[in-house]
Amino acid sequence: MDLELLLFASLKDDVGSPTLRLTIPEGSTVSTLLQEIGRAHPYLQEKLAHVRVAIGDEFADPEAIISADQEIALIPPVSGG
Amino acid sequence: MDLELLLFASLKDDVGSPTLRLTIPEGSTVSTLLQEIGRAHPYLQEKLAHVRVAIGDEFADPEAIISADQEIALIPPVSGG
Amino acid sequence: MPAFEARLCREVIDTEAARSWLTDDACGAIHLFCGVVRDLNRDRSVTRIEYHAHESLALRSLEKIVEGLIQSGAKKALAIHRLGMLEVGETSILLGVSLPHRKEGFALLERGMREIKADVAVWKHEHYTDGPPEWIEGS
Amino acid sequence: MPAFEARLCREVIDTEAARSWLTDDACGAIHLFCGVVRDLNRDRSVTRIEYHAHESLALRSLEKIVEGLIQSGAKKALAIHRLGMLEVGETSILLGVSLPHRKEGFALLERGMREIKADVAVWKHEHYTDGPPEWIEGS
Repeated sequence: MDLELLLFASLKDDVGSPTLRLTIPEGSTVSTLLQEIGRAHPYLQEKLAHVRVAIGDEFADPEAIISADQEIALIPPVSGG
Repeated sequence: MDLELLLFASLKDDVGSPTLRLTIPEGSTVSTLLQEIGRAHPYLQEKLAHVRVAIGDEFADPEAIISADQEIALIPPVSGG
Repeated sequence: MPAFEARLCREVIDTEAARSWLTDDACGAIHLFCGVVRDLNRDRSVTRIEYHAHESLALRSLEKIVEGLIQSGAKKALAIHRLGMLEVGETSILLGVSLPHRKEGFALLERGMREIKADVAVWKHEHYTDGPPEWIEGS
Repeated sequence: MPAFEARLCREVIDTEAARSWLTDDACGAIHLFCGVVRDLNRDRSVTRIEYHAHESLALRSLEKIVEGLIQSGAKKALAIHRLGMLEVGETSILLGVSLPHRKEGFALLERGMREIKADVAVWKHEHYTDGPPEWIEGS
């Protein structure tokens, strides 16, 4: 399935775009998604170790199953407050 | 020496006046002052156990010497804040 | 430049003005506590509270307390105690500190309030829906 | 009636308005914390900070945090995070709780701020007197 991931903070600058397109197998989990991003974009690998994935307005567990109709975002360590 | 003590809160109501006149020996300490008040006004005795004495804008130690030209106040347990 | 201020006042305490006084370019944390008149005390229904003070003594104690907060690491410290008749919901005491980082601020405010409750010569004269007003002594 | 509210905003945060929202006749204690832009971070001179968010995610996290404070004893809880460009001295986050008594409030605010720093999807883009702006990640 084709995904368009939302990017934030330095990830957005690194990729040079607010979104990242990626194709992953149907039924992939969140942790598979992160592996696939690292494989497709090796220069992101180091940062991905500290990235959480959000599906809609909730953080997702590593085992959560991804589906293409959801809003999926890569969340670097936050610095608000 | 003759003193006019400032009274606050329930002490003022008990005495029925914002001040209390009292004569004590020259060179008396704060703790002597409290004893003398209790002797002169036995109905205040119980409350005096919880009363602090202020001289000017500072709380006074029990051994502090009283002099007649100071502003002396009886301070019941406070309840501000 | 560490700075502290203690005030007694008879007007409504403005929280925004206090926050503004506490602003410091080097501080990332401003902590404020407001003590507020509430409608119930010791199971009695409270309509309003009149605050009385030994003013010079109360002000001096309040000054020492905020100065102590500065000595313990606050960059700025402000205490304002209101006197006179207050309605339910109004601020009777505002204590605030600002610091570079927030971590120590919570404990500083807590300590400052404990000291205010113990040592500042102010007394509540509580008014009730039933019966005459009473002096509160000790807390 | 326990009540909580979380907001993201792009205007100046008014401390007095927040205190007013938190007022409750049964509460004698209102605790407020303001996180403020300061002029120095990691030894660099900061001129201003732009706050960016994943807005729906950040708002949901903020809501859960203030709801958690209510479940732990606050009568009211309010969190407002500002977004966009902020000058030194401006409030980026306001967290407030009101309770009948002050005792538990200090720890509740401290916990709420820790949770906000850990989980709310907001990032600082810091601007400096020297060199280009940088993203801050983690705190």
